Amino acid sequence: MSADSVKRAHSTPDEPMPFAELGMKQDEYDRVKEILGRRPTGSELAIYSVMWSEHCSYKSSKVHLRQFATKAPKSEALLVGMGENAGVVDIGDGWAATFKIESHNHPSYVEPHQGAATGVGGIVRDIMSMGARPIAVMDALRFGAADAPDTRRVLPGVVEGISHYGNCLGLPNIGGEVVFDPCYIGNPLVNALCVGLLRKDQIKLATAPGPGNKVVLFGASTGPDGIGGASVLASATFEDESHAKRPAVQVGDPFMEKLLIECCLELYAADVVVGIQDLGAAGVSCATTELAAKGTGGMNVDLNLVPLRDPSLRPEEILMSESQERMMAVVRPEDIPAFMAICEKWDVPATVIGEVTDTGRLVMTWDGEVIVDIPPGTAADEGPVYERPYQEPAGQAALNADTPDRLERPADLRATLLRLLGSPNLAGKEWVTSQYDRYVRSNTVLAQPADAGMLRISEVMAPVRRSSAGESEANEGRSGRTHEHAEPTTRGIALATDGNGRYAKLDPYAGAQLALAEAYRNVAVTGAKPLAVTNCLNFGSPEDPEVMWQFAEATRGLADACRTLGVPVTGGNVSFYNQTGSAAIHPTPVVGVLGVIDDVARRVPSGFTGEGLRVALLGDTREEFGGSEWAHVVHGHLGGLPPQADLAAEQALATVLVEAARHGLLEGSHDLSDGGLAIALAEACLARGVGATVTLNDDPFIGLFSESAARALVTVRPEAFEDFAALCAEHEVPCYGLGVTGGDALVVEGVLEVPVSELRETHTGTLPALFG
Amino acid sequence: MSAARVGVVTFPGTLDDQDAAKAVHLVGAQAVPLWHADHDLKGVDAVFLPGGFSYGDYLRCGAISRFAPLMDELIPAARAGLPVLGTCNGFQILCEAHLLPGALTRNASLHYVCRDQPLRVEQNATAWTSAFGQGQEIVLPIKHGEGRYVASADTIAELEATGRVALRYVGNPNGSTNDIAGITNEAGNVVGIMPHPEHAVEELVGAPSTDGLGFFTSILKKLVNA
Amino acid sequence: MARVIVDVMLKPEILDPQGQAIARALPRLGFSGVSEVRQGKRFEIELDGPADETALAEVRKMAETLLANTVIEDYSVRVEG
Amino acid sequence: MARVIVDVMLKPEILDPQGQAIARALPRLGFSGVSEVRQGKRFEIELDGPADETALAEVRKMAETLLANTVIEDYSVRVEG
Ligand SMILES: Nc1ncnc2c1ncn2[C@@H]1O[C@H](COP(=O)(O)OP(=O)(O)O)[C@@H](O)[C@H]1O
Ligand SMILES: [Mg+2]
Repeated sequence: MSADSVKRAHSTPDEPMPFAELGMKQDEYDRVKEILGRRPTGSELAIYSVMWSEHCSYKSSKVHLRQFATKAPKSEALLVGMGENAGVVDIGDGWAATFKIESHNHPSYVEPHQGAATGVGGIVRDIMSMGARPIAVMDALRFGAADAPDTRRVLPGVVEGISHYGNCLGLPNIGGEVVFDPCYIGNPLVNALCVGLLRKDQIKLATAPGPGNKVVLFGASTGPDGIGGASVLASATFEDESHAKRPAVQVGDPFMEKLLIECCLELYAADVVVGIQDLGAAGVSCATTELAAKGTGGMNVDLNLVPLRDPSLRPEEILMSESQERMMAVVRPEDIPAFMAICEKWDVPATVIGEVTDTGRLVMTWDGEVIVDIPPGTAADEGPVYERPYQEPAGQAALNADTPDRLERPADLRATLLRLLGSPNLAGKEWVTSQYDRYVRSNTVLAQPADAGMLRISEVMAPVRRSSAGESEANEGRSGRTHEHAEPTTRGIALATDGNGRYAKLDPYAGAQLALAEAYRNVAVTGAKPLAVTNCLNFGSPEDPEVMWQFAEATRGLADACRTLGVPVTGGNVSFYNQTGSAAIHPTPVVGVLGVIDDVARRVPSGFTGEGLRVALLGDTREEFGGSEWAHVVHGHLGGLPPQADLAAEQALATVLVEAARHGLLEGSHDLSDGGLAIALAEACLARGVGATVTLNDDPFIGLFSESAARALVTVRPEAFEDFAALCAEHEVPCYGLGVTGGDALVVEGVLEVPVSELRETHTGTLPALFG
Repeated sequence: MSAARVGVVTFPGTLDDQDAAKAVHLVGAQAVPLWHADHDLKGVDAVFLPGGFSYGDYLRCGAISRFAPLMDELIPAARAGLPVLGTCNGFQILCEAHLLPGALTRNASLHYVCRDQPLRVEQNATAWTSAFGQGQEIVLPIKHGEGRYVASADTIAELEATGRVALRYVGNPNGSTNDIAGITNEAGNVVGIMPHPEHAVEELVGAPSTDGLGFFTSILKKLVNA
Repeated sequence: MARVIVDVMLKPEILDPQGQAIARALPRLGFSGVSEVRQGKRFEIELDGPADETALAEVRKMAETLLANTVIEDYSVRVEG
Repeated sequence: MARVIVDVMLKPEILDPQGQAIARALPRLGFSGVSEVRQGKRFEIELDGPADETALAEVRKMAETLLANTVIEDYSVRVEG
């Protein structure tokens, strides 16, 4: 059966096309007709509908995301900014890091294991496509109430999916978040981050220059994955029943992805790749239009050449298939034999499916007929842009007015501490993290339960350049050379992700800033200097003006805070439509911060490392309980305003922490966040089973449970304390001596005393009891 | 004298090969990459079969790798006395290849587990454990979903009676029979263990222990004295 | 006492990476003539009582809700004999 | 073209934690009357040619050497029909 061709489109100009079923609006469809000067073919409609979808075109968010660029602070570290597959930052000594966070929320609700697994797979391919070796992953997760039946279905599946896929790729998992809130029931958030390493001069871009260069599709074959939409097209256009049932679920093959990683790195090392693009959402449509648009502007593709897992696939379906573990490369004709040989070595199927042209047209054929003939930039870059209306939610003022002042304060602070410490959001996450390999690649300096993950930068992690013999290191197995052992550097990178949906619900502007501030602080407490930002913006429907207001406020807040803190946004992802009916999730901007440390030997652990150390609190504590864990856990209350986002204080605090680490003044350093000082103290005791005795001067309830930002808990050797205090004074960071480490209990003089063993039981018991 | 040469095997899906090579290098030996598809052991003095998910661990861990061309060379060489250490997936491959008895099955918890695991060295008269004291307690990371060692009752009895349990868990993480974490063949040259010594060789990175070094210094000592 | 078998296989349109990896390995191991391999699960369920219609209906419900993930898998139930 | 089924089950003396976990979960989900569950694997093998004796002998060899680990597993081979 032949496909809807351009010729046919010319001869049947009025044939109705199912654009609405594909989620396209009438005016968008009219614009396609205007661009083409005729009705689109089924295949062209497939391309435009996916490329102009919210997911690919950012049509609702674009106008707001621009601020990340227009307000971006000057940063010499930024090598590649927003707009590429992932941003790239200079981390010194000729090394660069590329990192990005991306959501796979909805698929993880439908099929938790596969949804989460393919989320990891997708972000890893983004990082690979920059020319980097992926070196670690992280996962920021949000679920409904911990004891909700559906959470029992979703959480174990999601964790298993991330565990299986990430472990199988050999990528250490160095951090993340697990947060429960009833607002995420039906809309869990699965945000996966990947970081990669490359030499500064090895950055690859998604581009297809050079007419005559070959277009190679390699990796898994194409099947009917995630093409619910396309089936509408195939059946509507052709009345073909067999296409009605197509799976919306994509299944991942981490083994194939591992082969792809090694294969790509060897291809880069052999210098046989001119341009490269991963296939994610919108698959072949996206890869071909984007590569062509950024290159010489034209490409011919024979869709019959795409290797299929299911031979019944129609061209429209091939174009929209989201089959995983595929990449597309642009290769000089003379390099094709070398390219194919490397793919064969790694058992990675590869097929030439087309060629770069200078016609300015993306032309695709099927059974010898032209079925696509479009200017690729119109699909890739010139999608619709919406200025969606927004307006403050009707209940916002009332929400802010309902402050926690009316909540009854606890009489028994010991019981309150234990209640919070054992609550699902604050309890130990080992049930999750012990399912992740955190050691593979042997460069993990810090992982759970540290505030930030940290990796040593090591030569063998990065792709090796072509040696003088024209042979890459990865070829050694054949050539009989030995492993080269450039010594690892002392340099390291640190990464943290954070986000608090309750804060953002109370004030999306401040909430986004607090998310950045916390991730920034989590990096700084390890001794690393924060450098750059990625973000994943999880929101409800952009068609709801109240959600759009949250989005506008959050992006404005984040962009402003990035400018103030001097850390540019390098990339990210927007996930809209996280809502059930009219009930949207809390606005949840998740922010990832990457930092550098010159010498990983100077990294600072988060807990109490020994007896007799001075314990101090940095930063000021105000009475701030809006959106706090205490209000949430004890009173089920959400109202008032979130803690103040004092960015100047954050910056001064980070400066002190990084300087102090560099000078070896700190034994331990832990950021204060959810649950306040009480939880930070408990966690510090739990790290090595070392207790502490501290004294609080003011109201102990506020002192222990307020969630004021810009604070950290540090431990200092007594003989270094004076120098440390002087450093704090120099940067005007308040430093309050609290007490001293030692013993086997946490003692707050005159307030509470809890044996560390009891803290441990409370902290570790919760998730196993819930999830088995 | 030229350095001892320890082959490190890479199968499709092997993950810890670079880590193992680093550890070999760290003790002053030379790491020689061995490729699964080659019929060539490159004249190495010993072989390290690293962990990972060779062939995705599809079908059964190690089931497909065992048939690699390299294994055609390795199996007879190991039978003839070549020292071989298999860790994690490497252990699974050694069992599938029948160089070691028994099998590694799904953890009793049904979960993959990554943790710092206390262990006891039960047999230090092997090529890979001589640097430890008999009965010495060490800590190494484990990270596996299928590490529960099982074998017939006769095999277990024989392993115990002949001192072929090389390593035992202190606190069983996966339901292994008799807490077995590692075993050796009769000759003591082929050893398979679930934990990962290559992740416990440096202070700053990996597990909070350097107990893994002993496996590498053991083999180095053996090769240099040979 | 009766034994009921539940077979669970990935739906035909769903990628089966395990089966593919096995199929790719076969020729290398000297087995030819196999065009496809798919791997699924087999459950052997011992019933206290006989495998009558009520019991089978129960097992079918069990397969539907627990043994199979019907988003991606099909199942079939039969009495062993 | 024929389809051959290979069933692989853990030997009865080998602990099957997956089967046990399912058996334990059943009462909680309201299923009673199940005394034991064991979980194994099922392979569907598509042959290029007919499932004659030569082909079945090949599949048996495949099961013996690759699909099952006979140290811990039993297998059975049959033609689907
Ligand atoms: N989903 C996850 N994946 C990996 N690591 C996680 C995950 N959730 C939590 N962690 C890790 O567990 C530790 C404790 O988490 P958490 O209590 O949320 O830390 P914090 O309060 O500092 O944000 C941290 O090291 C964090 O990175
Ligand atoms: Mg923290």
